[in-house]
Amino acid sequence: MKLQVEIAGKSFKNPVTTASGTFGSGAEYEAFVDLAALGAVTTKGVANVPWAGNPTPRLAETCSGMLNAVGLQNPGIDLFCKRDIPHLKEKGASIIVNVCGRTIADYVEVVERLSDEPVDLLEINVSCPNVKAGGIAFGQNPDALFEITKEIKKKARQPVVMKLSPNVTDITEMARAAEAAGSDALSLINTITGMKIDIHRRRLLLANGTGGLSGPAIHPVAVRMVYQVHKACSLPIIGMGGISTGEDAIEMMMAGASMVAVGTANFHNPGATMDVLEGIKSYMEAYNIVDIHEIIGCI
Amino acid sequence: MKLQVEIAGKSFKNPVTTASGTFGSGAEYEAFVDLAALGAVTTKGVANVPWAGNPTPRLAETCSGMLNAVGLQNPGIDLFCKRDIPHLKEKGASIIVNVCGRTIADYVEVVERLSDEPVDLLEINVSCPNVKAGGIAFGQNPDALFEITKEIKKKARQPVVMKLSPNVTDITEMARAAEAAGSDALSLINTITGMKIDIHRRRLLLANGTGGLSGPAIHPVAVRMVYQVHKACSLPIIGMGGISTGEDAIEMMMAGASMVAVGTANFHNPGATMDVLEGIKSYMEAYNIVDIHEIIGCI
Amino acid sequence: MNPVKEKAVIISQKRIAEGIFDMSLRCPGAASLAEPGQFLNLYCRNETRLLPRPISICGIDKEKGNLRLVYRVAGAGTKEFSELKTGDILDLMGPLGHGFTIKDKPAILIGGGIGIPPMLELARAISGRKTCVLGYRDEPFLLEEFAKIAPVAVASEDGMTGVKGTVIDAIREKKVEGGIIYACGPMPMLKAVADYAARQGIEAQISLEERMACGIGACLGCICQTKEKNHHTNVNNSRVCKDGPVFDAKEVVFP
Amino acid sequence: MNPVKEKAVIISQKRIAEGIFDMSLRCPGAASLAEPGQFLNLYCRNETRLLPRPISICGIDKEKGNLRLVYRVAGAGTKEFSELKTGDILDLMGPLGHGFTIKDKPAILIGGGIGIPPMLELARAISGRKTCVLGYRDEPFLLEEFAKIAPVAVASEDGMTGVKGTVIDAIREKKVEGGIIYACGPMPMLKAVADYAARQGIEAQISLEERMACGIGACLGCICQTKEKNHHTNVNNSRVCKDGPVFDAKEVVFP
Ligand SMILES: Cc1cc2nc3c(=O)[nH]c(=O)nc-3n(C[C@H](O)[C@H](O)[C@H](O)COP(=O)(O)OP(=O)(O)OC[C@H]3O[C@@H](n4cnc5c(N)ncnc54)[C@H](O)[C@@H]3O)c2cc1C
Ligand SMILES: Cc1cc2nc3c(=O)[nH]c(=O)nc-3n(C[C@H](O)[C@H](O)[C@H](O)COP(=O)(O)OP(=O)(O)OC[C@H]3O[C@@H](n4cnc5c(N)ncnc54)[C@H](O)[C@@H]3O)c2cc1C
Ligand SMILES: Cc1cc2nc3c(=O)[nH]c(=O)nc-3n(C[C@H](O)[C@H](O)[C@H](O)COP(=O)(O)O)c2cc1C
Ligand SMILES: Cc1cc2nc3c(=O)[nH]c(=O)nc-3n(C[C@H](O)[C@H](O)[C@H](O)COP(=O)(O)O)c2cc1C
Ligand code: FES
Ligand code: FES
Repeated sequence: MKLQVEIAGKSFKNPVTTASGTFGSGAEYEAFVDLAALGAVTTKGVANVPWAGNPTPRLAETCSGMLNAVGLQNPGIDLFCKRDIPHLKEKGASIIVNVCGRTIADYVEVVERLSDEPVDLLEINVSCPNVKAGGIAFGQNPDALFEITKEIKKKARQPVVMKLSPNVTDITEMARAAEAAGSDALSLINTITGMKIDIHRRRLLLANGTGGLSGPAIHPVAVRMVYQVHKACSLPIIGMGGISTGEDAIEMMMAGASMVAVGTANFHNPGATMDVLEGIKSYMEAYNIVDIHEIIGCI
Repeated sequence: MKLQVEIAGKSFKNPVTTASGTFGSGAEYEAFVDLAALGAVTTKGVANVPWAGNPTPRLAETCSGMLNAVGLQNPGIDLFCKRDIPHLKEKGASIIVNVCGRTIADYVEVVERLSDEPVDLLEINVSCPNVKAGGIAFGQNPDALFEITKEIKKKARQPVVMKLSPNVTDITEMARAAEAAGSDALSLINTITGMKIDIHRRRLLLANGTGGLSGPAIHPVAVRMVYQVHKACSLPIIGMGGISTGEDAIEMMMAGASMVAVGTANFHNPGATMDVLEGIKSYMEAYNIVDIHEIIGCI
Repeated sequence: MNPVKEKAVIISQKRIAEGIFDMSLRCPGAASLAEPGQFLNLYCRNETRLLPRPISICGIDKEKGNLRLVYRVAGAGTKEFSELKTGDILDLMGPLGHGFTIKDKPAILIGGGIGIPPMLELARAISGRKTCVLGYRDEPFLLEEFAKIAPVAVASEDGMTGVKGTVIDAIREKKVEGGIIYACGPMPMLKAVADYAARQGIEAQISLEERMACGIGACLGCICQTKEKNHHTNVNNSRVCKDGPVFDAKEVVFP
Repeated sequence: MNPVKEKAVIISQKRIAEGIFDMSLRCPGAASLAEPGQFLNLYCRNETRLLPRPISICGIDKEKGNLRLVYRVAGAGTKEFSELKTGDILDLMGPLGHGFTIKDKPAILIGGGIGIPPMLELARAISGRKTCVLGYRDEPFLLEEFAKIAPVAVASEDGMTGVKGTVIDAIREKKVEGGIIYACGPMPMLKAVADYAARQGIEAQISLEERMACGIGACLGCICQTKEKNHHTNVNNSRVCKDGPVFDAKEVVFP
């Protein structure tokens, strides 16, 4: 059975990675998952300097979903390169680094800093809804997305994967802007902006007001967007949004994803990534599929 | 306990109505619900002429949600006026008529046809994602929304409630366009576009390809949009999206809705509207709230 | 008659073939109204599954207030039902839809696969001459019960039981005759039955299946196309849950 | 020590006060590693609820492989747990977090409301001189068990049990003395305890609460602000689930 997939010339032993921000830098999950058995570990968004993120409460539960407003807390690129990359390499993991920033210069700085690091892909988070300045605008405006993609591409030594926000009228317009600017692949979807109110205390539950909705609740929206983007442009796709079983992953791959990321499911089941991988294998066995490429975008 | 609310000068005995398309024209639910006990019955979208809608399958289940692609099948305004309005009136129900169309002229025709009918509000569905021609464009483009709202307002004898689509980058832009064009109230949210793939048959599950996601899964998105719209403009709001308990309704009203609509929940529980109403009352009792207005937009 | 929403008590449940379960429920409200060809909406306990599952009524015992369902585990919802034990509670709504209309003519009852169960109660209800034609993919079920009520012709895809082939093959081979057909089964079978009945010039009442949400005619999710305009919908679509699930085969436009 | 994911068996469960439940679990893996002040993540059966519920360990029996939890029904998840019966299975992960660090000094153990349970196992684990100060809103629970282990001072908001007022009122009125404070309870209480300890010039270890997702330090959902930069996060935030839940009160910036 061939599980190996390629994204922008980089090859991964299987199509299962982690959704940025839900898996730390991998170390936290080592008690449950052999990091080397994953297609790749996608790390929490990292900026040029440390960010403290939003005040708490940062989390809320919703029906078959959750809201987060972590606000991209991160230790900054220096500590990340010194501590997290070597650790992941030591464990034998392939690495996708998720990059965040407030300005184009911030992003470019991080990307340049990663030039000589053993990183497979750069996933650029222009879509986090929890950052008030910068961030969100890039992901919701095709011109801004084009601009930032172009600047990042000028400096990036590794392939660039622009991560798209679902909070747009037309996701294909965004995908085409990223493609036109030279993005090597796309990753989608980030969280959908939501809100929860504590009706007993009569106040917004999250300190940030709004948060990003993730989990099985958003899976049908993610599948739709991956499908639309796959039809609208020719870049490879890392698909995510509510994947918690092998079947969810197969669905996402049929819609057009070459690789899938498991996010919120890790919180419910720390071994979710491995369960998804096993589920993909079972499906392939049941249907006599010898190469995972037979199902990618097969619809 | 005062449950009575007003929308655009029309008064309703309580804030609970039905979400268009989930409750037929009311008659189907009479075994379970006294229609006169509802704030109002909102009827299935009706066009100037009968529509056959989409092929089947039209429905799919998702995690805490469902997709529908009914495609606005409806018997046309003539039969609707002859049969459904008199029946609802006989049962003592207040009536909100949901109007759909392919062109502005279609909508205006329906609205004119309703001029002398005993209808409380006209809810204009410019947001159904299942109609390929016309419909969707109005709901995703502020200029088109302004235009259609203005034309409808010219002819409408009853207050006009524009129903907004959540499939937009900025819901407040849409709300302001509708307000500027003279809409008397707003209703939100319609369904979020989603997709499901039958991985065993390797095909899109819905005949239409995409469908509209509704149910508890989308509640946090609906609350967020109602909150944003409530802050961004001064029109009264009918809030909907995943409401299945009194607490969900209270949350929506705190976010800014003057009235709430129960949709998908009716399928799981045909008495859902009454359960929501009872839940609202229990909450008010528990917190000694004498007038429902104390909680509308209280956040 | 208005359907009722009821908390049914599981009286018994057993597996009668690979993946096929036979469940009896105490639900006096629904049972008192039930007729052959109608169905129930069963609600899942798992709250991530919002939509009720429509299952045809396979047996009616009005005196005891019991209904019997025979169903195949097709996905997560039916899997959940199959794990219920005697004494467990199952929320349901029913009876729903418009069942078979029994006519005073020699009857051919045709059931295919999981469309076989509803024919059992119908067979009991028809007092006149009748022959049952049952088509299985492989392992047969309910066969003995049918055999007690009426002559039975059997077809199976694998040829292990009865005629190898379809129910139409069995009708031909066994020279089954009658003045009316009642049928339930997969769409291709129903289409073949409709064609057969048309050629024979006899009436066929067929029971259709479609994905449903409300089950009571409100959501318009479950339509089938019809040759004539439906008086309620005012278009050439009928609601399987309300106008059906049983239709005159001549009315239906097959997809 | 790595936490384990385990299917625990409910050994017993009883209601010990209005809305407060006392549950014993067989979970040898987690029990063998558990220390006072650590917590477990309990998973809900209802699949609409994705996030695990963090509950502090109230009792540890390493020999039997049992853990004891005492919790308040606060919402749908804890309600679900309260309905579990002996023999039922509960998925959990643990032990999680960094518990209390027992120092060889006369101890004051302070518990407020549903922060009281974790102090019980700590009281057992401290062999030296100790006094417990327990603050209730109204109905007391676990009081007798504490009384068997150490002298207890009680405060209650309604004044029905012990001193009317807060745990600080009880400490003052009962002249409780010690060289270190261990505390768990609501934020305002912990803030008062921190201030009290600072004024007394003694160490206070306080156990914090925050909404959690992963429970193992990965998601950064559950932070508290700290005066110093945390070595892991590289900002002035520590993770309550991993760096805590027990912190030196001097480190914490109260919101
Ligand atoms: C009028 C009617 C009578 C039926 N009678 C029987 C019966 O007596 N015995 C029996 O075994 N089956 C019967 N079915 C089919 C049965 O409803 C489905 O097998 C069942 O709903 C599958 O649910 P699931 O959760 O196991 O599968 P899933 O595939 O997980 O279900 C997902 C969704 O799709 C719907 N769905 C899936 N398959 C079907 C289907 N074939 N028809 C309608 N909806 C479907 C489900 O209701 C649910 O909403 C009947 C269907 C209809 C419409
Ligand atoms: C480290 C730690 C130890 C705890 N120990 C105990 C204990 O021993 N006994 C006890 O009764 N309670 C304890 N709590 C609080 C307990 O976790 C919550 O009461 C519980 O999660 C509520 O879940 P629910 O589904 O009943 O409520 P809901 O309000 O329906 O929960 C919704 C979501 O909010 C979270 N949440 C709600 N309240 C809290 C809270 N106070 N703290 C953290 N998350 C919350 C839930 O985990 C869930 O994700 C502890 C909390 C933490 C962080
Ligand atoms: C707690 C949390 C933190 C996240 N942090 C990031 C982040 O740093 N960068 C990013 O691009 N996406 C982030 N995301 C979004 C996820 O990577 C993913 O796109 C989204 O959650 C949808 O996948 P899921 O439904 O499987 O969780 C975060 C999501 C969660 C739940
Ligand atoms: C089966 C179905 C049919 C619908 N038909 C219409 C319609 O005709 N017109 C309309 O404006 N909205 C229609 N909607 C959208 C609902 O009115 C509502 O906006 C949406 O479902 C969100 O609410 P809910 O989550 O409570 O269902 C339909 C929804 C469903 C599920
Ligand atoms: S299921 Fe709603 S109309 Fe048939
Ligand atoms: S709960 Fe995830 S870091 Fe603490």
